[in-house]
Amino acid sequence: MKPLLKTSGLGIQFGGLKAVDEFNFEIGEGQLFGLIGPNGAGKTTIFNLLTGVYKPTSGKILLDGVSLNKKSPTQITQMGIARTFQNIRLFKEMSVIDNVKVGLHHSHEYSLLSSILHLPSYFKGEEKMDQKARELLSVFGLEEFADVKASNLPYGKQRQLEIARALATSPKLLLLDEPAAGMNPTETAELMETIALIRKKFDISILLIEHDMKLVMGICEKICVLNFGTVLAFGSPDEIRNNPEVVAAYLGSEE
Amino acid sequence: MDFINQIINGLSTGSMYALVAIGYTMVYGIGKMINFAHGEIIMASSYFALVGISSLGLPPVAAIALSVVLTAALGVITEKVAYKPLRGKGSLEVLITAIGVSYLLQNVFYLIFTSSGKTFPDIMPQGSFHLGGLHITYITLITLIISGVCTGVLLFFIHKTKMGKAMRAVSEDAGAAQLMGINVSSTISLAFAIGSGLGAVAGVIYGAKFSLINPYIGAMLGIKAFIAAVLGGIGSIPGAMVGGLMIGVAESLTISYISSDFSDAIVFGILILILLIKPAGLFGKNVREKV
Amino acid sequence: MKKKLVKSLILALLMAAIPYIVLTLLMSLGILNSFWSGIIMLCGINIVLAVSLNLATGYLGQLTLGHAGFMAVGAYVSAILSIYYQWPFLLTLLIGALAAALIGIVVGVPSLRLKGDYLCIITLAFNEIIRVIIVNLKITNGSRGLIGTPHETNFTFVYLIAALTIFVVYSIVHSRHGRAIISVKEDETASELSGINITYYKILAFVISAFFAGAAGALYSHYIPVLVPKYFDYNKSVEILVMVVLGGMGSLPGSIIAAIALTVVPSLLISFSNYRMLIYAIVLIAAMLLKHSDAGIALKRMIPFLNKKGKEESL
Amino acid sequence: MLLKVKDLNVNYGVIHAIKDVSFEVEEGEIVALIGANGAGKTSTLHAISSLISSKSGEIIFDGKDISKMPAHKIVGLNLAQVPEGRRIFAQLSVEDNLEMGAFLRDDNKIEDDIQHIYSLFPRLEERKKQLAGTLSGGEQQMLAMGRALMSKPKLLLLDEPSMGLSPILVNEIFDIIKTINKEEGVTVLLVEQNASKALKIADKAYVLETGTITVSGKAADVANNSRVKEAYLG
Amino acid sequence: SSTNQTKTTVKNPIFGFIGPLTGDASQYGTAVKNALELAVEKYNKENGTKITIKAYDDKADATEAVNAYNKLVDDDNVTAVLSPVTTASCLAVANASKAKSTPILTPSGTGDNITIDSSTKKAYKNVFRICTNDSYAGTYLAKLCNTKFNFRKVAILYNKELDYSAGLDASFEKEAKNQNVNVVYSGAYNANTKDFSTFISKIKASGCDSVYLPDYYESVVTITKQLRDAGINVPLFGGDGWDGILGVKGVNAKNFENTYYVSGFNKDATSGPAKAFIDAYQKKYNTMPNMFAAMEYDAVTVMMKAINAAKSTDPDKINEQLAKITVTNDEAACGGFKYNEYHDPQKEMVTVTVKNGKYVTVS
Ligand SMILES: Nc1ncnc2c1ncn2[C@@H]1O[C@H](COP(=O)(O)OP(=O)(O)OP(=O)(O)O)[C@@H](O)[C@H]1O
Ligand SMILES: Nc1ncnc2c1ncn2[C@@H]1O[C@H](COP(=O)(O)OP(=O)(O)OP(=O)(O)O)[C@@H](O)[C@H]1O
Ligand SMILES: [Mg+2]
Ligand SMILES: [Mg+2]
Repeated sequence: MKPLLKTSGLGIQFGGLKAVDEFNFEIGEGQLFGLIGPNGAGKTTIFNLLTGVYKPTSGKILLDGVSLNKKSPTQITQMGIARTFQNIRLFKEMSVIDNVKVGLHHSHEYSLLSSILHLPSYFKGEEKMDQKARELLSVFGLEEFADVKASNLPYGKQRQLEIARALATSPKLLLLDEPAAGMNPTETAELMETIALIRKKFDISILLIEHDMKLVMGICEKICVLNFGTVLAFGSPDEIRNNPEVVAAYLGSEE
Repeated sequence: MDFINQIINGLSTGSMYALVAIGYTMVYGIGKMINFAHGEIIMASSYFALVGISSLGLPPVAAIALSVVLTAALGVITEKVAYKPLRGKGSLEVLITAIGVSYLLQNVFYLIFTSSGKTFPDIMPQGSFHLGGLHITYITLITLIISGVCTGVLLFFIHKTKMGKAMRAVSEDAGAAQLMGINVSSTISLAFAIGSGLGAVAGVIYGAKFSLINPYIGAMLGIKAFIAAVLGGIGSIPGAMVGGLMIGVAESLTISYISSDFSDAIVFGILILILLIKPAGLFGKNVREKV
Repeated sequence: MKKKLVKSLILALLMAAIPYIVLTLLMSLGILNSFWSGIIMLCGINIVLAVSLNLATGYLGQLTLGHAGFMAVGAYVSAILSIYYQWPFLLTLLIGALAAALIGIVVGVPSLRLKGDYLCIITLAFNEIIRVIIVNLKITNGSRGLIGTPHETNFTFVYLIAALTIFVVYSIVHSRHGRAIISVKEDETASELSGINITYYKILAFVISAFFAGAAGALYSHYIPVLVPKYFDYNKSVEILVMVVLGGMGSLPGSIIAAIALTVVPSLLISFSNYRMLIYAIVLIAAMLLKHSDAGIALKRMIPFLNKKGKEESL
Repeated sequence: MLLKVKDLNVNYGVIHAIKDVSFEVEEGEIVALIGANGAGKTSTLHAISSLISSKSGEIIFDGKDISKMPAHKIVGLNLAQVPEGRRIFAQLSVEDNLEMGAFLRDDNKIEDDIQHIYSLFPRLEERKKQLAGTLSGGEQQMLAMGRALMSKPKLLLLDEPSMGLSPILVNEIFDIIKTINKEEGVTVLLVEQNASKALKIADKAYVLETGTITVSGKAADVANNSRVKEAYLG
Repeated sequence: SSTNQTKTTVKNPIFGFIGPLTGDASQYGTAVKNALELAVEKYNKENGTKITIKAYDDKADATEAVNAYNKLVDDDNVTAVLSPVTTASCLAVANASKAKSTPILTPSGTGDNITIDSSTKKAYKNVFRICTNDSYAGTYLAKLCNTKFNFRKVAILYNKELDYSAGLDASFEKEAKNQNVNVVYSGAYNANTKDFSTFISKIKASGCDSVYLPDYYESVVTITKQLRDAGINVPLFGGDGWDGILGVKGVNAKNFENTYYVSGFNKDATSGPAKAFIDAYQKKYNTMPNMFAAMEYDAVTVMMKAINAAKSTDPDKINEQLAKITVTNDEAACGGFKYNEYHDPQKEMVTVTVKNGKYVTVS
């Protein structure tokens, strides 16, 4: 299996606090990885580092062998990493379908001039984007909401829309930050299916932060446990479940 | 020596800007709105003091106190009538209403007092004293002392008292503040009252310093002070103080050593440079939004 | 879909032609006298200003208080070219607009680092710097005013440029570029992380916005016999911003209506002599308060083309 | 009866989010309110605390009708809420946040109570000078609970306190809720997505679906209801 | 406006007014409008005419002035426009009036080019003024420095954002060279400058024997106070903008001992039309009129004289009469004059000083 993303010695410091330290990690093509750990362990911070929102104070990030250290978030997204956010960040006042179209922006180019002059490339481009966006929405059963203002969607649908928008950027690697937060068990079960489906259909790798162990243990092939910014454990769901350190720091003993 | 004199000149004007800037900053902090009418509220305070002294024959201290009270009330009324109905509708919407209020105040005072300047009585000791080779007017000294004291008291209030902290809490999340039992409406009114009251102090200083007031003096004073507030990091009280002093000194120094023709352009240029280096102003906490 | 778009395009052209024909007729028949034609010209110029500012402030979401600065650049550059070099009007208009666009880049750059009120102050500062430079230049005749600009601006030019501005901004907004611009306003981080080059789009929106402000300036300078720098101070910028906000951020019909209303109302108030600005202030405050009152919102619902979001809101 | 809600209705413009909802909370109880996303749980809590005004119906707390009372006065009756999404004061330090929780108190026990909160949440003590906005999600949740407890509430409304917390913390939070309830005598109205855990600690439960209460009863009975099992317990 | 053409005396002309009635220049506009109303009232009473006034606010903005002008001409059919008040408005209205040729007579537009059509370099046939222009006053003062005051080292402080001030400065500096008068310091402040301490330090260092302050009296009061506070006691002087300086309520007249200004209007007049005007104005408005008000008062006299000579309200005929009019000292509060080819009045200026808190005319 070819490695897709590789970090070595990755770290970032906020003031005196080493939020992430010596983080070494590799994810292969098509893999579904889980990233778990106590609150404040640095999981979201790692997502921020991978997507260029924060600049690392040490270490390297390589995507397909290309360094991401000096790249802007925009470039990184265009190179193939997409993400969702722990606190939903949709374009609230835009319609559902427009949210997805923003994600499609980079892959469906027609010039500014052709949109002003209404050249054929404008009509063609818009038509293609519309088609593609509807396709993506249908994956999540969001088609019927296409023209609804994003902020008017129920919470669970908003999370799905965020994933659809991320997918629209045609990523090689999708980062999901607590996609099941605020969902009830039924919705979570649906989400699990969707994630599995996405992975197959779009043939991408997924890195997932989640506190819902049913979901993590249910679909991840490998899990990385983070504690105080460093890797505490690494392994298959079963290995992680039975790792006493992880139990002590994170899982707790299920009664 | 001339250099130091120029700095003192600048500090004196700057401390007046600072007092006005603090009003902007307080209101901004709590209402997330630029109270564009703040300059006009200060203009009003000058007239209040003038009427107190000239028409009612009050002694200066009483007239100043009257002006502070009336101005604070004016600030609170403005908030209740014009801004409160728009709360939560976006800061730009309130900005426009504030512009309307500033026109309104200008014209009300214009219709009452006409646009020709009124001379402000000399309520502060006139003249100047020498200190080493320095030449300092009493007004300069008094201005500096008053604004220093006001800022100090205000800082203590905001950071050390419960009401002050409540004010900061409201400025962050009014809904959550209500859940603490904080009365949001009265807290906002308090911020307007304090901001306007401090402005009244500046208004009286303005009158004493420049002796002539008209209904339009608030506009430029307001803009300069607004710039000072932003330069210092809007929302930050020490920032407003430092920003005000810096604008004053920068003005004074560019006029005397660079060019009087381009002084405004140069001061604005400095402002742009500083903000490009420190995008949240000098004292603004550049908290990266947590993604 | 394409057919639908073409159809609506033709419809739009028709819609644009009708008021032009009607107004031209009324003016040539003398039903609209020179007072009203003068106001109609100013309405047109203000529409260009408001619609172009709406792109930067309403759609891109960057609070700018320096639009009059761009206007000044366009006005003076085109006037100087006309006076000293006798270049044809439309050429000076184009160059004036381009010069303003160039300044737009300079002003746009800070927007990459600064947000909200900080940007607002910076643009205000640029506005003042431009004005101070004009006051101090010889070629502009400083505060004494530049005179001798040929009176070239007529209703047709004003109408054409206003229609062009509306059309261009509308086209941009309804394309992938417009979506990118709006997404920057909605959430910069999410926009960046959806692959939008926010640097490019911020600058782009500023440049286009400045370009048309420059064009408006050129129209103005060839309309009014004397150009004084004072006209372009921050009060003018405020006035344009008021149009955009009153009309509704990111609403083109709103900007157009507000530009017309805020040109006509003060002009009608001139006979109130010294009560005029007082009345204007009250009207402005009342309009803002009414706009957000229940009655105002209900009223807006009844006007069909101001209510395009109806469907979206009903969920 | 500590809290009695009768025929509550909430509207957001044209949206009728809460329809004739009635329920009761007895002193000393933990009452769970569960339901899917968008069912109206948060709206119900906001209506009780008067954070939204567009409502009708009766809300009786401690014998007083509070339905028309402004939000800040309700807190004075010892009814506190930990809002959804925490809403801590990001620019204030952890310590100042706790102090704000005691805004309406003027006794001299405040300092002791802060120490008490630190003993419940040691992580907060470590970070007491840090700006609350830079805390991690879980840390913020602890702070929000601590802050609400500082007002010495008789009734505590909790809106999804376990959201976004690690499993160990979820257990901890539920333990803390139990502790607060049992040892400090605070009555709790708990809104939760994590229905199985909520039902375990609750005495009574209500299920809210698209703005109406569909199931109610003893927590154990609700947990055994087949529809509830299927939809909320997975 | 054609109804009266056959009559010998025109009974009911309509006079238009455009000027700042709101905003920071409104004090000038208001004073001029007051004088217009006073003059028309008096004229109607004395001559049995029914002159009416249409007045519009222009906020001292050229754009608004053109709108107001269009309204006056199209909607109100005015016979003549006795304004605008401010220079930029005059420039704009003069140009906009080319097509209509309605007579325009401004009391206070002092800018040099108001009456001149920039495309032909000749005077507009319908634009006239009562006041002298900026160059006239600046040049006049420079000559006085040499011939009367013997000021050799002059420091200047002017308002670069005010066309009037910049104009007076430019013409003074130009003429000073010819008059052997040295400008030892020249500082320019902004319209909103209130704190002049920086400039004052420079003036102190310049070793000047006098300070030239070509601005309107409001700024002059502020500057003078600060100059005197700083211990600068050399003579100060300025142009007609100083007019009204002691009328500022509560002004410290002591500061104005040893100051001079030139004016087209003698406020000390003890007889003649100036006195009559001052008395009437004070009676009606309870305040001292300024120079521009007096000029507007004359404008009514001058315009009616031209209309009567033309025996018609036909604009071209009135314009013709205006161009060749001769106004005597007995007719005008601000002195008699004739127009030169640029429609600028040629008249004597009065030099005024302040002694013991009172205006005194220097002969
Ligand atoms: N911008 C910042 N400035 C200062 N400290 C920060 C910043 N961002 C994160 N931190 C700190 O870094 C640590 C890791 O935060 P992070 O958000 O990555 O946690 P997390 O693992 O995602 O936790 P959770 O599961 O609760 O979301 C926390 O202690 C947090 O307070
Ligand atoms: N401010 C608002 N404006 C308009 N509609 C709203 C608003 N707040 C909530 N709603 C709507 O009211 C309904 C109930 O929302 P509420 O937040 O109370 O649900 P909830 O049960 O707390 O859901 P969640 O589990 O997502 O927190 C939803 O349909 C929601 O979209
Ligand atoms: Mg996280
Ligand atoms: Mg909720």
